[in-house]
Amino acid sequence: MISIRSVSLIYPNGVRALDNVSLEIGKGDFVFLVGHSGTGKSSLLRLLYKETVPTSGEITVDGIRVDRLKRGRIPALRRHLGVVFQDFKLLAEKTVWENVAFAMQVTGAHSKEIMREVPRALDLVGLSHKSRMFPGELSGGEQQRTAIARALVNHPKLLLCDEPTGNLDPSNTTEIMELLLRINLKGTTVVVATHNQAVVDRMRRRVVRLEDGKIVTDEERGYYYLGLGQGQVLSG
Amino acid sequence: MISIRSVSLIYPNGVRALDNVSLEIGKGDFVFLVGHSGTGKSSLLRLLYKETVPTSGEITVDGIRVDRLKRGRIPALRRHLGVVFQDFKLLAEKTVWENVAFAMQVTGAHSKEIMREVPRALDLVGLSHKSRMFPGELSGGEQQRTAIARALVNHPKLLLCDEPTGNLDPSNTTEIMELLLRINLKGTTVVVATHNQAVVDRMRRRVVRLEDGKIVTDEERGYYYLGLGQGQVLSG
Amino acid sequence: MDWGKVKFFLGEVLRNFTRNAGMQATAIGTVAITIILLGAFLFVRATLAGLGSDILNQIEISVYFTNDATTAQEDALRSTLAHDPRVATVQFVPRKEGLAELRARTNGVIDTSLLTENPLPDKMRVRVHDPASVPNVAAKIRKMKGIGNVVYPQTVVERLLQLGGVLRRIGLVVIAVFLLVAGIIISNTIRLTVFARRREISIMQLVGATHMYIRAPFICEGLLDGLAGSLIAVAVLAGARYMLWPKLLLALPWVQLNASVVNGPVLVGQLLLVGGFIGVIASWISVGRHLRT
Amino acid sequence: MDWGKVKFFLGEVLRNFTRNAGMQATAIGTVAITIILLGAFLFVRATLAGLGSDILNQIEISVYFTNDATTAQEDALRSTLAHDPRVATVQFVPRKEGLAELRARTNGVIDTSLLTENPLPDKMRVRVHDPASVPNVAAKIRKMKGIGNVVYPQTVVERLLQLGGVLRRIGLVVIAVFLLVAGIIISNTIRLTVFARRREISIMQLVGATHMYIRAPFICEGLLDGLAGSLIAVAVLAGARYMLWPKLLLALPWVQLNASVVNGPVLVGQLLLVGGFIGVIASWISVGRHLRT
Ligand SMILES: Nc1ncnc2c1ncn2[C@@H]1O[C@H](COP(=O)(O)OP(=O)(O)OP(=O)(O)O)[C@@H](O)[C@H]1O
Ligand SMILES: Nc1ncnc2c1ncn2[C@@H]1O[C@H](COP(=O)(O)OP(=O)(O)OP(=O)(O)O)[C@@H](O)[C@H]1O
Ligand SMILES: [Mg+2]
Ligand SMILES: [Mg+2]
Repeated sequence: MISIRSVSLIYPNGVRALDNVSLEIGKGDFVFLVGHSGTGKSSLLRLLYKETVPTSGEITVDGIRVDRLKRGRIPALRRHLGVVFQDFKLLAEKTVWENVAFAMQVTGAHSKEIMREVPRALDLVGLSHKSRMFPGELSGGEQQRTAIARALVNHPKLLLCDEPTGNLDPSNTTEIMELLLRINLKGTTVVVATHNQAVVDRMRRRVVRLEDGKIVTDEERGYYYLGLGQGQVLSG
Repeated sequence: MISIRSVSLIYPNGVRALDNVSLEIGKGDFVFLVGHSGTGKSSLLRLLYKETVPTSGEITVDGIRVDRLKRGRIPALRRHLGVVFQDFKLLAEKTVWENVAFAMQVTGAHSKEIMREVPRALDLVGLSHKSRMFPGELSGGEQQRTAIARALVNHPKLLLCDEPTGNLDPSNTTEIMELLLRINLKGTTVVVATHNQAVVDRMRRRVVRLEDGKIVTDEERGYYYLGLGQGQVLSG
Repeated sequence: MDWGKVKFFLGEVLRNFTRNAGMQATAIGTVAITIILLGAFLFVRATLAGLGSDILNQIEISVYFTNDATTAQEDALRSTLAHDPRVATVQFVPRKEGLAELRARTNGVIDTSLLTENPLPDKMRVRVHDPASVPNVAAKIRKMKGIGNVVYPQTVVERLLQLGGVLRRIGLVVIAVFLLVAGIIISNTIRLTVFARRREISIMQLVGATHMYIRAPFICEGLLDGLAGSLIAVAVLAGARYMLWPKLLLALPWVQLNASVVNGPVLVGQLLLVGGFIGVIASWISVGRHLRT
Repeated sequence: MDWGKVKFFLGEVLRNFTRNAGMQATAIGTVAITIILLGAFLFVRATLAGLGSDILNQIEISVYFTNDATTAQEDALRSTLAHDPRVATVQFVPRKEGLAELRARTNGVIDTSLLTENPLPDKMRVRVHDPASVPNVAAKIRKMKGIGNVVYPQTVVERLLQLGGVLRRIGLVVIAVFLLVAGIIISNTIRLTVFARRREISIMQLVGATHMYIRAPFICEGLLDGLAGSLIAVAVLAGARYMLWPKLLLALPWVQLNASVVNGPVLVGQLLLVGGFIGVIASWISVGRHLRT
């Protein structure tokens, strides 16, 4: 599904965010991306939907050479991905309902379909009762769940979640992670960049660990900390 | 330091965010505010620096009747508080350095003082090397730490932190919480709204629990979940 | 046809319009004011042009026959002029009347009782349709038989024609400048309204919206801004026209102000077109600016 | 004095200015264009006013003496007029010359050889300083002895005076409208630039900045926008003035265009003032709008 080959990314201001990163993620995988703050997790995700272009290296997503993709083809790529942005990126002038519906409208979906899918997605994240509110009228966690609903609504083949539970309480977090698991079981590839140790340690999935822009470990059933479950660190 | 008496808050759209809340926080206290997403934590904090006004009830902060405070006196109130906003609220057109310095400039601080304190605050959150960057060039966690530095730089008597570690990795989180503790030990009152179970459970401080806009418990040495340490919930 | 989509799109445009009411009002106000200026200028120009040609149309050629001119010669001139398409009117003034006229014109200063003989010849007054043809018509008359002197206010005609030409050229330049100015101001305004929403545009892109999809509502908005502004402008201009015109006629009763020189509906159409067109172009370009990611 | 603060403040203003370069350019461009319009209008108005008074100044009163007027009476008129402060020039035209003039004026149509006697009286040509005093001076002359007819182009004078009055009033109204228009357009533009940064303003407030503290840089920015726009406008106007003026003089050599009627430095000062003032006021008000939290 995703194939990243010796990708480096140097931002215009000279920061080397990614340094010769190579990574393969298969169809239907569920991958955690962990690492310190500012280590390049978001940058890596951004490359996949071409918000940024790599300084060097090759990126293939679902058979598409993203690094070479022409500008006119970018919308089509993005419509087949679901992205939960770290800063939500909700449209302030649209209601919750409209924000979620927007992701479907851009795909040219029929309005009947929209009327059916949007309430379903809002229901999944527990926001049906806030559908007519604007993002500015929501709590942090509600905004985050709106962003998650928007990423889900199109049933994307690939779901990229950047710190999707940073503003959610543990029970909400559990619900959302279970939701992601269910989606993953239906065949969607899921990549989650997260700092939530409890989530990573409980779920025991593939963990890709970044450090200073480099992938340092890639474990099949990993913990948040290298080889250690949560309890151990806490007691240490 | 803080005295909230039968405060209710109904937003213009009809949402009842707080329902007859009463709370006393003494000088030098360290208080966690916990509760589900959308339960009114941010709203409660917002009342303290008068971003919102209560529908009814009395609010006193440091001897000031905030609910009755005239508009012209609000800046003075806010300058004596440090606030870490849930959505950071950084000035996009100012660099990290300028964002932090701004909080001092508004107090009329002497430029020499600013030149001394800003680097110190940035150092405390580990961002000295990014001081010339703009918020848009920072990772989520770096933005959050900038917001924390800005809240700290004035040595406020009261520090309000709304989900200050949502975008930080566990080691960063630990550092920041230790920083808050140190500041608290110097006499600053600290109120932290958080979803981070690990932090709350490890620190064993006063925990005020909100549910549907009401305070349901207020424990002196509480856990994130009512009466339960983290391990117990995880195994349950 | 998915009517839901159409309904949604229109709803979208309307929502954007009302949710940014303050900004839209500012944009519409600016468009209105610019178009009012443009319209007022076009109107004044048309009126002045009408006034100028009125003055020029009053210019006449005085044809004096020689003292020995025959009636046949006079008739020949008359019929020639009658067949000349450039000529508007011809009036014969016998020498007797000519003297009376001269007397009246000099306000009785000339003491005609002192005259033993009438020093004036017969005369014909000729008016043409187009003042520019005065010199040619005069030259043609001069070549005929029995004609003594052919007189017209040569310098006046020349100067008025010259002035008219210069003013016409200046007028065209000013119109061009005005259109440009209106265009720049309106497009600047709409560009700023788009700029204020640059974040929204970039988010839409990240969600996978095509350039066209993002542009469409903005363009409709630009169109609405332009049309609404122009409509207000037209209303104000029409109001001013019907309020001020009678006052002007009263203040300057002797000026042949001719309101009909301005073709109302055409002008209204032009102004609406200018407003809407600039609105569309401006939002098209401004959105494009923020799409380059 | 904390020079660090001053340096910071100026740096702040400059940074805002350069970091929003595109937006500032748009604002400055709009201000410039508006001020160019305003300046061009003021200039044209001053020139036309000069032209109009030139035409009026050429109006003369023709004073015809009676045939039996004595030299003493003629001298009396001359000295009276010489002492009248309203009178500019006096020219005596003996009857003989008068006939030659008449002949010349009618282009030789009047056959003077047919005249046994000169039908014209002696005449005096009087010019006044202020065209408005023509009727009064004429009336005064009429009361003197030995005067036959006093003639001046009465309707022309009346009409020109009337027209001048109306145009002056229209001009004042148009200036007021223009100032208003310039003000609205400029302030709308600056309002939109502030609107685009409403989020910044609300954050500043939340950090504890006073209204004044938030306003100050915006106001300086408005001032800079206004002054920069006006400066560009002045440069363009000056360029146009020195490029187009000779062309106009060449195109209409007989028109007494008088460039000096426009006081350059004063106009420049006024335009700069208008631009800067509106910039300051506009940003003051617009920021205030977003401070109401
Ligand atoms: N737009 C940008 N321009 C310049 N530098 C950037 C930009 N975005 C990120 N960076 C820098 O690149 C590095 C990696 O950032 P990135 O956002 O990928 O980190 P991250 O792993 O997502 O961190 P976090 O967990 O805090 O979100 C950081 O040092 C950051 O300062
Ligand atoms: N500006 C607003 N206008 C209207 N309703 C609002 C506004 N802000 C918050 N609300 C509503 O008030 C309730 C409480 O919101 P608040 O932000 O206080 O929750 P919270 O406890 O901070 O949640 P979270 O943990 O998700 O940040 C929510 O239901 C929210 O939808
Ligand atoms: Mg990140
Ligand atoms: Mg909150």
